[in-house]
Amino acid sequence: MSDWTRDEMMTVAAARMLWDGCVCFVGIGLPSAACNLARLTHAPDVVLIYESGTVGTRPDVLPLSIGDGELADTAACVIPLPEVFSYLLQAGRVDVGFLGAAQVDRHGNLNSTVIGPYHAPKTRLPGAGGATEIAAHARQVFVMLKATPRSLVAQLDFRTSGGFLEGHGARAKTSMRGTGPQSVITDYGVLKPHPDSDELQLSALFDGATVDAARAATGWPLKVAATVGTIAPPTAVELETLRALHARTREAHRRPVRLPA
Amino acid sequence: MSDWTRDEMMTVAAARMLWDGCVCFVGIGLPSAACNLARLTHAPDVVLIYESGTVGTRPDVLPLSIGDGELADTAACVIPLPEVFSYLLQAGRVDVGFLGAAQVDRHGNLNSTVIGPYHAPKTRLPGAGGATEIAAHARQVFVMLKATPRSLVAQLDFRTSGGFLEGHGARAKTSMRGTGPQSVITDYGVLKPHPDSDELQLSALFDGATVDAARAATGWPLKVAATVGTIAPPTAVELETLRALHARTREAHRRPVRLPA
Amino acid sequence: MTARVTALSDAIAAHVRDGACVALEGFTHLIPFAAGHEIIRQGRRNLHLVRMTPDLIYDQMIGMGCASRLTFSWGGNPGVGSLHRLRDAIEHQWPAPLEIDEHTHAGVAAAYSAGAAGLPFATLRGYLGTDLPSVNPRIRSVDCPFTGERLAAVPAINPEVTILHAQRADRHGNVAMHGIIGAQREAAFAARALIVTVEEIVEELPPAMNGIVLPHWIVSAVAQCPGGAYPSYVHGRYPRDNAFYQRWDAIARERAGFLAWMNRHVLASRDHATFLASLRQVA
Amino acid sequence: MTARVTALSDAIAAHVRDGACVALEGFTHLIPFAAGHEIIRQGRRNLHLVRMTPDLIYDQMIGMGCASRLTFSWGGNPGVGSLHRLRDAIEHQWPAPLEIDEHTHAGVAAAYSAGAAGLPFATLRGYLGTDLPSVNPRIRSVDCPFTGERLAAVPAINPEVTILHAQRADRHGNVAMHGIIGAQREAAFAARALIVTVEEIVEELPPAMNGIVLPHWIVSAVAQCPGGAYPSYVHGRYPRDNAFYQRWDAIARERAGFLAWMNRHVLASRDHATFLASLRQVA
Repeated sequence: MSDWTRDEMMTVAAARMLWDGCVCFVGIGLPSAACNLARLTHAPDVVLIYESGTVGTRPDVLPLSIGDGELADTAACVIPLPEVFSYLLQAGRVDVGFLGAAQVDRHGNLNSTVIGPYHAPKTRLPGAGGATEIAAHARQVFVMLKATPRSLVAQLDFRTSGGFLEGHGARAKTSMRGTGPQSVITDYGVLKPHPDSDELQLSALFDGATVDAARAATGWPLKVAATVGTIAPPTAVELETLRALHARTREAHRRPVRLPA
Repeated sequence: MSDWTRDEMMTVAAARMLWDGCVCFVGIGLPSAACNLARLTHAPDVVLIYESGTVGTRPDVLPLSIGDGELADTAACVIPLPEVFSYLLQAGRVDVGFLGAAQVDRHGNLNSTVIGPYHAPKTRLPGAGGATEIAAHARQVFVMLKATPRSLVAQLDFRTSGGFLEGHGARAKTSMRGTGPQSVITDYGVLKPHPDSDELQLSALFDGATVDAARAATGWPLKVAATVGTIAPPTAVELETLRALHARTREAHRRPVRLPA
Repeated sequence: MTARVTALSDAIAAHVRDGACVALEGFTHLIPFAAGHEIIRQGRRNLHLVRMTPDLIYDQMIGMGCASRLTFSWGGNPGVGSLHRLRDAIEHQWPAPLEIDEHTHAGVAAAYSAGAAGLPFATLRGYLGTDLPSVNPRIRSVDCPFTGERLAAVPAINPEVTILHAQRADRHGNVAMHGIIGAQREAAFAARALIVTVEEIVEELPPAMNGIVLPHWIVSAVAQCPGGAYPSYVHGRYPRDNAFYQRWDAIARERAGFLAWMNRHVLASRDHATFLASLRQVA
Repeated sequence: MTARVTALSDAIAAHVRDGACVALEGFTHLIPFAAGHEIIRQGRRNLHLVRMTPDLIYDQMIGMGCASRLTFSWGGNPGVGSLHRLRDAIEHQWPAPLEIDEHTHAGVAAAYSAGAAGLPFATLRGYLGTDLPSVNPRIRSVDCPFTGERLAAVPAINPEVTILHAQRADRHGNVAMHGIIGAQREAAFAARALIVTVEEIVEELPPAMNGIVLPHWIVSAVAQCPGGAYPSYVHGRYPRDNAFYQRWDAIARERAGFLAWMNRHVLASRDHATFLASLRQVA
């Protein structure tokens, strides 16, 4: 099966990074699809936490928002939101934080706040939400975003969430407790930080993607790791599971809602 | 009916001080009996909070401890103990705090920690529990204790909970938010603070008690208010309700417990 | 104080004054839309709105000119995109300038918790590695008196009025809710006045044990308001209308279309039941 | 990490070392007596015991020489009187000196909460008007960076091991409890290791929604231990044995009588079932 989309490849690649039993703080959108794909394939006991307070949730369809009722119905427990951030995240009990962003820079710092100046924005984005503290405290962070020179940028318009800051060990000198963005999953492949400089470099390409295409889609001069792996294309099981999940989700979200009386 | 005991009179007098709908933080022992008597007589909608987290509880029998199951079964809700102290007490949502103590001084400060020096105690008492913050933050505090020169003392061995501190408005200069001990209910009558000096003075006597007896039972030279009221003896309804409550309680606590298998 | 069971319009008239600091909470679930619409109908101005996730309801209130300040941590249409009215207010000061007091979820959650606890500030390991403190002077620091560590501090949030929606209340004003509860309890305990709309008022709530109950003596007013959280949802009653959230993107994109929709459905409806009926006509 | 379902003796052997900081929590309800007895049987020494309300179980552990330090806020036999073994340790250093770190309930609750939240200290409006700060250097102050107000500060409590008792767990180690819960959740989240004894292990817990669940990945070990909270109680299973609490006053009053009772009932019993059986013989 080779008729997969780049979105599907990204989702599959991200899902593979989760291990069974890992405790994962899930952002909405692509991360949510990846985490649930992992749960439905090789990691049935992954613990999914949404910031709405649903812990250990096992939704049958993907939530449109972070607080859909499906997440509560299938959760091991539903806790108050302040506890999600204090008892789980801040206390260091989350293995993986899964984030999206509008912009990522070469040191894995993220912008989800604003394009243009903060006080005279060109485009106002939603803002931090849970991302700043997820980026600081999850033991490691995975970032997912589609690569363009406007998303992988040399200079963020605003730093919403800290990655490796200025690099070269700067993060380790702060009181951020997690190890930062260990993988950035784009639609051409995966970037990982260089062990010394903390600069994101091309670590693996998706089947069919090229170093040149990766460079063209990156807003800084992208460095390439000594060896660049190739990520195996989605298996039939992965693709079928993901597509069935999306189909169930589409159908559920299309179901007309009767207005309450 | 005049065959009431001093304990009963104390309990009845204390119960009468509560009004219907008032939010009351209940200490164990005499305060617990008084609060429940109020609820079973003139104040059916008094809100009783025990520090175990039982809010709006309506026990059929008095708890031996502050956390008996009866309190949970009959509560409007059971909340975590940290919230009792932060969201309810510290936030200023409690009208009346009802405390006991081993010693009270003339300014309504309380000792429930130690008799003798702290580091070489003659008698080690249980300690503060919730009392320190109840004394600080309940809008007003009622204290119940049996009067002897060893309980109403000129000098506390240890100040567990602040009343009016050194008096003469000292409390108002602190960040304690409540108005302090507005009534000390003893077994001869009720002491109330002088409006200027904050010194506890005899404000009302139980039927049959005398100023001389009150002075003899007090470890400092007890001052007497300009007019000393007389507290009406327990009514038949009050006595019957209280005795029935105690009888139910005795029977319940005598009921043999089958060891779990 | 015992909660008054009252009409929503009376509760808003009595407790929400122009210029007040008001928090409508509910994290995706139990968002008090009916109450927000009533505030719009009553024409409140210069409100300081507080909410972790300004949702469609704040898009509507801001677009209708109710607010002059917003404290928040994530302002979008979840899973759909932007809140166009919020963006228009921030980007183009339409219909009025909007001062923003921007935080992270962890920060607002901690600030509500501090407010609920009667503390003046909250401490958190937060705002690390972010530019937010450079644009928000209300994000400060505090040093641990034991370890010397520097931690972030935010001022407590104590809304003049918090407004929630819940499944049920009894006639005394005790409120019971279940499902995703966000920071609603903290926002409730932090408030000087608390208005709750409910799907149903019952004679007596079942024993709650560890369930979520707001006792009547912290509730200022309760109003029965079936469907009061629509288009968000009420666990066990009705689902979130995801399609409406998607449609809102088009409705709110342009000023004129937004105003026409608000006029037709919110302003022309005397209450939430009429609002829902007006949507039923469209469907 | 996934919780191991194991024997109580193995859990104690694996997680409770001499000198450890250990919190057995449960506020009147769900006090983990069986686990405390097992610690006594295994002869642990120099423990730093933490508990809001040292109950009979700490009276026993202290009297048997397990502890060298105690962090607490109320040390009595509720509704009965003194804990004689605790008093003997404080007043006469028997069987060993006991350093005490004394707080108020509000202070310990806040310290557990800070520990659970990964913060180094807790802020509270506490310890006002009391002599406690003069005898406890761990009670300090912090100034609000917004209002300048001075507030009390206590260091976070992060036990090496927290031990709880609960109604049920499933075979994965998810733990469900209900009824009075004191500061158990905070003590659980604050701990480096968490041991839970339960009345019953079931295949699957029912959906919890807002119920109290400790997820398996914060639980280090679960041990089935019916009656494990006796003589305290388990809501929905067995009541508190108030008469035993009253009898304890006489049992513990003198050293010899205490030791004889502990030898006969705790040390001579290989586990909690045997302990309960030995009490049944007396009754």
